[in-house]
Amino acid sequence: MDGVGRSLVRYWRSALPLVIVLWSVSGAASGATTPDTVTPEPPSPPSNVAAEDRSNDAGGSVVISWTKSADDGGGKESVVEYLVLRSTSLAGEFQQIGSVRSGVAQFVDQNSIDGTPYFYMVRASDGVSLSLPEVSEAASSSAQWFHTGRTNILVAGALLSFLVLLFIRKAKRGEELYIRPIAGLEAVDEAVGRATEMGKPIMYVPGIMDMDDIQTIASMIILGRVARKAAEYETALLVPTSRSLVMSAAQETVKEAYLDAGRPDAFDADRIRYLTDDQFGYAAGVDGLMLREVPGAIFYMGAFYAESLILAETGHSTGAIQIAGTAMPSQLPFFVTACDYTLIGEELFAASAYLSKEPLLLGSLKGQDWGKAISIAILVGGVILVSFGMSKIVEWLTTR
Amino acid sequence: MSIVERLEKLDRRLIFVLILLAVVIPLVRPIGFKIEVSEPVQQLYEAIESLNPGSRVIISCDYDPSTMPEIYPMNQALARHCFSRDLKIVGMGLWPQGVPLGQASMEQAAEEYGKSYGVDYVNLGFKAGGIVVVSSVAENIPATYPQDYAGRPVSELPIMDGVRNFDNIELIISLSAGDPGVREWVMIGQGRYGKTVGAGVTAVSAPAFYPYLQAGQLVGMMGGMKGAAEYEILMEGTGTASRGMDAQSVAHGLIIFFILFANFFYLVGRRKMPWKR
Amino acid sequence: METIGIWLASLLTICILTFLYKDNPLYKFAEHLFVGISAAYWAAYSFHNILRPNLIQPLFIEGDLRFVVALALGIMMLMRLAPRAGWLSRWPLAFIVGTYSGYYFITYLQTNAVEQVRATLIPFVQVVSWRVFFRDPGLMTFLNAIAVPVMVIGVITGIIYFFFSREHKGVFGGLAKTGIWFLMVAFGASFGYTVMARISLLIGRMLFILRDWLGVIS
Amino acid sequence: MKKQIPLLITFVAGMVMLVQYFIPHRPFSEVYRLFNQWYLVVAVFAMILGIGNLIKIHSVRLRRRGSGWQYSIVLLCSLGVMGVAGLGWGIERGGFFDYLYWNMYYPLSSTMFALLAFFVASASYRAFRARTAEATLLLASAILVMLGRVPLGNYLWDRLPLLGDWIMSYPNMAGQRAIMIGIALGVVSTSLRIILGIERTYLAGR
Repeated sequence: MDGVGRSLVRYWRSALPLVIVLWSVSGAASGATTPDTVTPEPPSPPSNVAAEDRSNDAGGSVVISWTKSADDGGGKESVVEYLVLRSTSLAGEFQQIGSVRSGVAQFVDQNSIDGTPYFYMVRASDGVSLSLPEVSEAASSSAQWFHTGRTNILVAGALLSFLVLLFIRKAKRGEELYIRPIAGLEAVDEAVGRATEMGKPIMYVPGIMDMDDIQTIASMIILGRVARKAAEYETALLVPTSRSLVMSAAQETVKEAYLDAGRPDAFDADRIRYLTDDQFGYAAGVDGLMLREVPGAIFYMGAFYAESLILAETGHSTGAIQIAGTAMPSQLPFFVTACDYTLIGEELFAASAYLSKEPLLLGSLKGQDWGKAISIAILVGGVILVSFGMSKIVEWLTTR
Repeated sequence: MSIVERLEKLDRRLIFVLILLAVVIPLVRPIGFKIEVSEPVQQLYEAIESLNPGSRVIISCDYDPSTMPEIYPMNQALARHCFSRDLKIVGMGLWPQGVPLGQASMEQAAEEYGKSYGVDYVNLGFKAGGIVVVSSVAENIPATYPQDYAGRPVSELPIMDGVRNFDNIELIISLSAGDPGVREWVMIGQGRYGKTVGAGVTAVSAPAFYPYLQAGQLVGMMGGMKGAAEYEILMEGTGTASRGMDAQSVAHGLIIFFILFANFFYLVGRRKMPWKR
Repeated sequence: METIGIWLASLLTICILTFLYKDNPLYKFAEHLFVGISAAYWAAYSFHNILRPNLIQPLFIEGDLRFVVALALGIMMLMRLAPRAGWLSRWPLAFIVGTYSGYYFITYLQTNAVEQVRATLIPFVQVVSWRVFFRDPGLMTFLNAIAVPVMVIGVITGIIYFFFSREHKGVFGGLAKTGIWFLMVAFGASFGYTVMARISLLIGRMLFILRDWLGVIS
Repeated sequence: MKKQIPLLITFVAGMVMLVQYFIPHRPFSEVYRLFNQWYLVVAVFAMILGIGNLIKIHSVRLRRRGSGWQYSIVLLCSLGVMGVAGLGWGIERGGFFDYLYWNMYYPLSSTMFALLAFFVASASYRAFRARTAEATLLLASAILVMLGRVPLGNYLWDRLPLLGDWIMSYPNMAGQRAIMIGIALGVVSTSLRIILGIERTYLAGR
């Protein structure tokens, strides 16, 4: 509608008064006859055209809205589109800045200069003739310094950040931060004990992701605990890894654990081996190791994907006790049904914070716990309020 | 070795053969179970039906061939549905492997409904960066995509006339097999710009998006091959998804039988020999 | 050309399926072929869909000097391949990690936390659905009536299970126990859907082999 | 110096994204758009780095005849052929690159994941046990959902699809939402620590 449309509009605007006079005269003169030569009647105009600055933006845009013309979706059903024109003064020359299809009652003018007032005209068109113009009040765009619709996120973000930083500082100062005993960790100790009774080795599978995945880091901390127990009980510890970086980190952790347990001589670096980066190749390699070594206890701690099935199944067939821990939602169902105990999602991180007492982990865990406490309070209080018809809290939480 | 142990030690390759048969036989001899349409799929269908002709729909292909059996039929059904309602499709992909799949679906549907590239549909190709790509598209589409997937300047394509950012887009649909995908489109598209967002996801990720459906962040969703088959029913055509549903039924029946059968012996065994574990 | 393609695809499919028997050279061959092709695929799309339109075009052709910084950061990223200059790659990495951390702080807080809490605030007793249940008692009407209470209790007790500052004992332990039951239903749903997904993928492959390759079915 | 500047970059990039969300006014919106454009370019170089790493590892293994070096030849050749086809003749439909995509990449990628159907089937028989009350509830819910999602369920009992939908829309939704909120709080706190520079593990490994 661009080239042809503009010339059409210019022609109509200049010839409009003449046409109206002719049309009304010819209509009146011809009386009741329905001459087929008369020009088709233009569609009725849209009504209450309003223009206002788009709020909460970087300026430069004005939102124009109107009620659809009577002939759009009703009446003569003749409206094909709406033309939107703009001028800096009522008497000035209106320039077309865009058009929208029928059925739409809004247009956004995206290149207005902030501070300058504009008048917007909207005209319904049936492809041939244009409706009478409807003009809005003056409106000018401006940029806002604060997005009022997002105060709830600002409050929530500031509160959570304050809590996390507060507890990190407390942990750094060595204050005693209570974390409930994690059932999974007792199961870890029991499994190592059971494997020692049966005189079988222990296998620790640290997942298939690299050291930049937070689950692998948590896994290394739990490996330290398992290694210390294995050193005390003098049980062999096998750690097949799928990343070379994870292998070196695991060797570091296990050596340190053996030192802590006073058994540096029992540390054997070749039991901690890198197999392959490939997902299924690694699973096949670990399965082979399981069937050869027949471990008494197997630990799966870290990030796992679809290969968790292959590992847990073979582990189950060797009769070993299996303890798993991962934050991968898609793999948790398989570990829960195939293993004897599973650390679910955040329990993996809680266990590593519980064991390491590392201020960063401990502090953020406590900060997040407070975040959960607040969420529970809002949920309980909110549902009660809403049940009694007071839904102000819902508005506070809504982001616009 | 007791029956329980012998059954448990059954060679896994026998089970592989059983599952293969459970899939192949119904494919060769279809049974023709009836498919029910679930509510999330109906809502997505309604969302497209309610658009005025000429509206623009973003279909973002955030998946790859490994999930084609579930998502490609959705892509085809959506392209046919949009063209049947004279909607314009703006195709793109947050995964590079999704771009040719989106292109193939749109071309196939365009042939059927007489639509032409550059006028009724466009394929803007792939950009790396996931959530950052979505927010760049929200702000300024031509600046983020100066050229389409094959290198043609976007300014030459009529479909992109007057298209500047999300204000000119009526509906966003993400066909996603993981990250980046539906989550990024909901977080930016719906969360910051209030656009209507629909989804077509793999069965693996479907359960995790039900909170988005309930909170109204997603207007509708197709989950897995079953979701695709339901959409094909709504489009009155039996595409590849509905064809696979018989095999899906039989395979599910077999796996449920495995679980019940093995657990029956497991629970019986455990009661008789409590000390075993 | 078409039939060669079909045969090539079918042979590669068989190579991968041999892994079911045991890990073997055929599988390793196909696997490494796959890794090589997907790496080159990413490289080709990186150039055609990103480097040319979003870097070469604005910087070298339109002379928009703001993109010099992006190019510099990009090259510094590649420095990691050079043994000595590896530390340079920390600058672009810091830019990437900083940017998406800024995004995730807001988007996860708004879409996955605040919005989810807001959407759970629904009147506990849905009078309408209870009235429907009493008029026509049945399983489905009952389930629809208890739907909202189930949802609200499930969300609250689910979060309580992941609360680590109080021991799971007494009433609090009971709430956490209820929470784990809801989590188990959610895991059951994920389990069922994941099985469904895996089967669909196999169906897709068998459809290809039976129809496109062997032509057993139409 | 090597650690301070990266931490400063992380802080500036993170704060721009945070502040722009709350303050839409001019300077921040411009910087926000500029950082987005830069991000698209730098993110692609991160991918190219990944490819470069892959080439480096396998060419080293080839030179030193490390274990499985023959497969490294396969990898490097396929990478070369596909790369030259893509960069040289373009990625449009119908080209040689497209041909390799549909006849090599597509079958390899989809069959790789089709393997999982076999593994889930054998695990269903050999590993999934109702060993605890929770595991029993999990398996029961899984069976109900699996039956509800396929026409077979509808054939057995016409209410099964409705029951399956109810489980998905209410109890499952509640459990997923609780997990989602927990993870969201974790991600927000990790992002905060990264932006403020008190979490540096992402720099450590380099």
